[in-house]
Amino acid sequence: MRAKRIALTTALLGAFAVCTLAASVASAGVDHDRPGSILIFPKVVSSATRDTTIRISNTGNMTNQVRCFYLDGDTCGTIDFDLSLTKQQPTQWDVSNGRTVNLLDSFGSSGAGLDPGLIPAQGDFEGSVVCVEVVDDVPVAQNKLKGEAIIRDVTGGDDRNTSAYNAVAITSGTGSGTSDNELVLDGDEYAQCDTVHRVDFIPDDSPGLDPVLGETSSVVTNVTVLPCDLDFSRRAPTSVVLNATLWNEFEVQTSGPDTSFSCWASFSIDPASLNPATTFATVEYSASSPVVMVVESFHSDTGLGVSGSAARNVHTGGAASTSSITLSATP
Amino acid sequence: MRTQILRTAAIAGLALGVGFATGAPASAQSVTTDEAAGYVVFPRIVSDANDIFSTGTEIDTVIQLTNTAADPITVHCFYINATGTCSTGTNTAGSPAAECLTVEECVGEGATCDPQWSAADFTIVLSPQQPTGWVVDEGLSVPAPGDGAIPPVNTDYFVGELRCVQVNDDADATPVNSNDLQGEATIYEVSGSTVDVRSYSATGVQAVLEDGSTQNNKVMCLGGRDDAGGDCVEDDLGDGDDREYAACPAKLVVGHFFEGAFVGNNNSAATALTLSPCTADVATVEPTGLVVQFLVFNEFEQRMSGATEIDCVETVGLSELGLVFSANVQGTLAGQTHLRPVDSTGAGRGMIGLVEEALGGAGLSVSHPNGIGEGGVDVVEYVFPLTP
Amino acid sequence: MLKKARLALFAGIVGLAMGPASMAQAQTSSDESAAILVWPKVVYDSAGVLFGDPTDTLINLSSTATSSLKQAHCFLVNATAHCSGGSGDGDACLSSSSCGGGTCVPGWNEIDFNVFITQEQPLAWLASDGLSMNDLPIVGPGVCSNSPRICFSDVQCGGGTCQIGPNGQNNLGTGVPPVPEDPFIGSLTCIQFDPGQNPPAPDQSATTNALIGEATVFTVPDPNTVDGAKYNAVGFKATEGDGADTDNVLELGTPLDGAGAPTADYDGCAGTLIFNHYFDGATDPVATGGVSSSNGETSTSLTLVPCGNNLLTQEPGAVVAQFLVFNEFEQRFSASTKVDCLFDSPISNIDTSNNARSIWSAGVSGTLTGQTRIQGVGNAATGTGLTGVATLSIATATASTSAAYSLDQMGSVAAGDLLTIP
Amino acid sequence: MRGLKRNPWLFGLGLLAIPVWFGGQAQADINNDQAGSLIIFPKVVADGERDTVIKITNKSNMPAYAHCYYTNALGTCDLAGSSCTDDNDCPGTGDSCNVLWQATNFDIFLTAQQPTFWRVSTGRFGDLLQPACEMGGSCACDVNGPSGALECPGFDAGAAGGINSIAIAGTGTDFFGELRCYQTMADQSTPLGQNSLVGEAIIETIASGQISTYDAVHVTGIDVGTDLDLLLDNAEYNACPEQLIFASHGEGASADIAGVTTTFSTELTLVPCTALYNLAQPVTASVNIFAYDELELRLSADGVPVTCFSNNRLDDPDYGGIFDAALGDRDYLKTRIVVNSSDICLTGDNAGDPCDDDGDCPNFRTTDGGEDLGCRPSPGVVGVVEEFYSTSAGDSGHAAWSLTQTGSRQGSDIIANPDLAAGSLP
Repeated sequence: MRAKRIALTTALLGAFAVCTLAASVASAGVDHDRPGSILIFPKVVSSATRDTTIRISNTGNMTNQVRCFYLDGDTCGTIDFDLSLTKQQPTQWDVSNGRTVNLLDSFGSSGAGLDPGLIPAQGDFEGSVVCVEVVDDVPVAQNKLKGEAIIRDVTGGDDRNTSAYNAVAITSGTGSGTSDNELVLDGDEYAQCDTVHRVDFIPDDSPGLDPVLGETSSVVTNVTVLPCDLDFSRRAPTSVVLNATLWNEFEVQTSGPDTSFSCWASFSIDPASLNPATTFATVEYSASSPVVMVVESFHSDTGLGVSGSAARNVHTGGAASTSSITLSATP
Repeated sequence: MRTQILRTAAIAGLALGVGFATGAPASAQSVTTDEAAGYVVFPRIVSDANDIFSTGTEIDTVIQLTNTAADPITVHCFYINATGTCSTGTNTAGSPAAECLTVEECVGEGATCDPQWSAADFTIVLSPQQPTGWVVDEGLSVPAPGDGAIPPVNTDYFVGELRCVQVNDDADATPVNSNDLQGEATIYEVSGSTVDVRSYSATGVQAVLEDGSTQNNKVMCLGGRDDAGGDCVEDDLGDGDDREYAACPAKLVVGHFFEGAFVGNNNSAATALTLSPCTADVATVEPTGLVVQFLVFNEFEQRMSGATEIDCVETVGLSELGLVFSANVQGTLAGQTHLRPVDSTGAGRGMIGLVEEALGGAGLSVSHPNGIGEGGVDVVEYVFPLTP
Repeated sequence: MLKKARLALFAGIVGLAMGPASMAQAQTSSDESAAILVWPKVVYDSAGVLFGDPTDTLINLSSTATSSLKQAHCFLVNATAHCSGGSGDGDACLSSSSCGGGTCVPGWNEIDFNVFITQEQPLAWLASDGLSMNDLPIVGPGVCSNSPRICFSDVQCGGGTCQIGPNGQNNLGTGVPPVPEDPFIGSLTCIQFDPGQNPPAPDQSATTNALIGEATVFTVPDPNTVDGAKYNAVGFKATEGDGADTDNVLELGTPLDGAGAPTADYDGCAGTLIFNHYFDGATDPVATGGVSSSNGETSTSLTLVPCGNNLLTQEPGAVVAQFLVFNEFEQRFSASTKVDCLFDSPISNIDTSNNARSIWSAGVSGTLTGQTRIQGVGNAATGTGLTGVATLSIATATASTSAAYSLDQMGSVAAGDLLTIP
Repeated sequence: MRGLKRNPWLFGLGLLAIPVWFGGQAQADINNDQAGSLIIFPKVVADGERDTVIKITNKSNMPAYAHCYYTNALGTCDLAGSSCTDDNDCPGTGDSCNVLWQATNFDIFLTAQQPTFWRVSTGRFGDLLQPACEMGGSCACDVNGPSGALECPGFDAGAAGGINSIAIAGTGTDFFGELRCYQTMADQSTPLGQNSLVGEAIIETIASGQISTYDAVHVTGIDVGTDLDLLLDNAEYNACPEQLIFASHGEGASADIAGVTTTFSTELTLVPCTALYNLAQPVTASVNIFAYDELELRLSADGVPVTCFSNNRLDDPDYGGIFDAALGDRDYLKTRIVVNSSDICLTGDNAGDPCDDDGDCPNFRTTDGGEDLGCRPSPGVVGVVEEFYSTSAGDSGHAAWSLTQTGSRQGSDIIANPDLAAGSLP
């Protein structure tokens, strides 16, 4: 009756003994350069033209159980799934396909290797992924997670809109970590996020503006922002206001339009207030509450009608502040 | 000294270069790609604006450098040129500097492609909050109220790095204890039909003190402090903060696809690793040699290892480091590699780097490795003004 | 005339207000996890020989345990009757009328099997297929606990253990046979066992009452139409903490303690079953007025099984079911019939083989809907408790559509029931 | 004859008998298969394509009065104009579903042991002279010309008592929502814990005649007060469950049923236990939904809102694809619906927001019975599941069944009724 289904389990979800978890001493931080206990991929896209491959590695020598959340930028709804990474195990999945659990995936295929867990597919998606180290659904910080997101161009044409960025890694704070579903990012339980971010960019309105592509070109710099105050248990979107202060190469300071959003936002930098616009400029966003950001610039040759993209992490301005991430309860 | 410039499909870059002052109690200062710093390194600068070897692709790099302080700052920078040159003085392009990627670009019997390591420095002034930027092939005259001139890279085909230090003034150029620099690099590869772009944040090495005071010499101790003789020695961060800069990490961890893995819609993966020793003796223009051990883990959590040697900043394709990086050997798409310098010739052992990934048909991207642990003491020494 | 009838009826009923039936809420339930599950109606008829259209039943069994492997020890009761003598000798039958002169003799035999179900796991199988080794979801290979080596057993792990299943639990040991006949009608009873005991015994631990079940009876009148009638299995909760019931006699509801709670192994069977229904032959109200459909007459079939059984001596429970039927004029009729192992019949054939003259016929009761209360009586050692399920069908232009629903339950059988297992 | 109800003698008798009745009620959880003083029909459809027949029986030997509320959750898409119950039902992006959440209420009266039924779209006409069916003839309702209500043999359940009048009004053919009835005293308003109502619903697809039946959710009265607030807190009435569980096919799974390839799709209907009829204001509950497959692997959707009435197929965007059968060949799933129990403001300016105390809920309302509707545990939910089968020729049969319940929320769900006498009905 049932299609023969060799759905073989990965026993790894508990295969290697989970040793006692001594949170290794690591300096507290929210950045892109160190393994952490919370990984945030602010910009995750799955559409007709682009897909995202998420790569997570356990840099520790103990099994690391992880609870991951897809946060939909439109509805602010979240779904979550569980991963179990053995020591030093890297894993990856395409957001559009998710990943199943089948030990007999063929050698070299996208499912080859110890499947970390069942990962749902997200066909038409724009939002973030947040992953938290846990033990049996209880947050316990090992600070061993590292991640990258590769947003791939899937058109197969001449566009090269492929970019990569490092996941924001939040380490445990100076305290003893948490044991409930409310992760307080106050420097004690977990490191604090920042409210000030600076982005160097090429403004999108002076003629012939891409310094390499010349006359027939345009550059659009897209900023993706996710508040560090997240409540997955109630779909309660956090409202944030971003004040923008811009400087052009002549050091002329202007104030850009405020950007207010709730839950998640992805917008292009508005250079209109630059006076005048110069080839290079910088913008400082001051947020009403702590956020994490990633930037992706799209460089187009309007003559050829093709574009290329490049993403990178955003500099923080040293104004850390407290926020909290509330996970949904489990049965 | 082996300078490897990948000619294969352009490589998307993953910045490799972040080490951290960890292990010690929470150190406010670190080697970071997302905070302002007093010393920034752009480990991967590539320029071939005129496609001198007729590959069909023009390559260029745009540097952005911004003063995040409310006061003007003076910045002293060094281009370090690691481009290979033909021993016979002649290359297939006939370019004056006879640049080469491999011996194939050299003309003449017995020719060899010898890596070089030379520095060219310049000093600029950035006004408060002033952003600036330039195409490395063209250089720039910093617009008022900033000041200073940035020369173009000194060879038609250029591979190397850029290091910039916040200094006291443009006459003396001694490092100061401040962290106000923020930088990004964007590498363009433009062919007849495609525009491919990848960008990374410069790696900042933060000064421990932030009082703006001028340091006592041009010997920058990363993870250490000056001794009486002006050399760098070990320093325990907790004892009075006389350590000058954060230490480079003890090892780097890179996430990557294995070579030839088919990702997404059959995009074949190829990854290039750029490693730049933290230690740099620009005074004597002596390259820093490091032996680097790598441990490679696949998704079956099987482990393989190997080692390589780098002489100064070097970009190497994972496929050139051995079959351990081949998807046909490892059998899975994703891999994790730990890189640890195991041998040093007396110099420090920290590294800064970049990971560039090419997905055939999809494009290029760059991201950072993570740094783990705290390395030893690294030294960056330069002389200014250069005695003619 | 009507006025007097209603007054009398009303006055008469008041007298009943003080009736004996204990108003305690029934303890069996069809919407809570339990330790014993009963699926009263399991049918399979590939060619529609017995039930008119090709029929099959999908059985769902799920665990609500959050941390441990559970075992369900199940008994599939085959109650298919066969013709004795006559031209249809040996054929399956529902009534003697189809035996060509022979008589339709009820049958009763049972097959038992084990299902090992892991924590939170949903399992399902079609009665016609059962569950073979190839259908089991968690049977390996696993991975050695001490190295990333794929394995089927500990031997291959050199000292480590071969971990099959995400939490080290797997379905090995499970085997569900297909139903033994085509056509087939019967019932299924599963009892939660504790696999940790040696030998496994009925589970009275703190994590008992971890099974839930449903069944969907599919009828396929033509290749383009699949009709389903789904109902929840009836559950008997184990009274936790009473220690493992190592003897093979499972007490359902006897005796009761002072507060009316059973001190026996399991909650009691319902004292009274109540079900709302259309009287047979009533015209579907959705075929009348408003936006109407072309469908026509309704018919309801009732399936009853005794709560108690002696599976050791292969003696089925035998209960006399007494029915009180009320129509919408509050007029009351009554009837009774014998439930021997399994009773399945259109309600208008409970009291007669002539549907039109049955008290469950709309023409006799006078209204479209009614209420039937069922109580078991008798002196069988296995007890007088009954449980069951009702199935409504509506004749449409092309075929008939069906839907199943649970019987409402009230009170519990004072004397309790006994389920004896091998 | 219907005047009988107003006869003081009988009225008095009715009251006399009631107090004797309710001692010694053993407490049972909220359930689907035992009688209750409050019955909830979570899914009632009368939208022109499907219709519903409600069957209620008074299982006691005493008459039973009840007050009922239809809540219509069928709205229209602002841009597309089509019918919807939430935004995801509206085609295209940026469209939203405009729902009025209209609650219409009516009374029913059942004599001892009386079963009754009515068809939701047409309602039922009260005519005691409607002849009983005869043996050999058909037994069907007639259509009352002017009103379109069905005239059927037997005492109707209308409380109006008039002959030749609408006993139970029809909703017409654009209704999709829920029905709730609570037992009352003869005044048809004061709550009464008689625990004698048993209900079932039959949902029928008009064109094909396919039917689904499910048992109503029965809430047992324990110690029912006389104020108009029904507290489902295991003291006055049984509390709603902490978790609801159901097993289903993976959404879009298919199997060979008696030789026919059948594809399965499941529709989940949830309604909050709390209802504020005195304020005509929708209440939002929040649930976390966990889907386990045969490999025990778990995917979950967090904080899914249930505003007044939620009716979605399992491939609805709100569930984020966690039920998708194609992901890893998931034929069978078991789903836990866990009620989010943190405190929220039930009414006031911050309705729906988390809170610590009433101070966080400015301008919260209070019921006529004096119950504060400020910072309270998030409402519980009850519901029903319906499964749809399709073959290569298109949609075919369907079947509904009750959700399994575990745990009992000590949370204080409340059904706040308006004071009918004070005419404060919205």
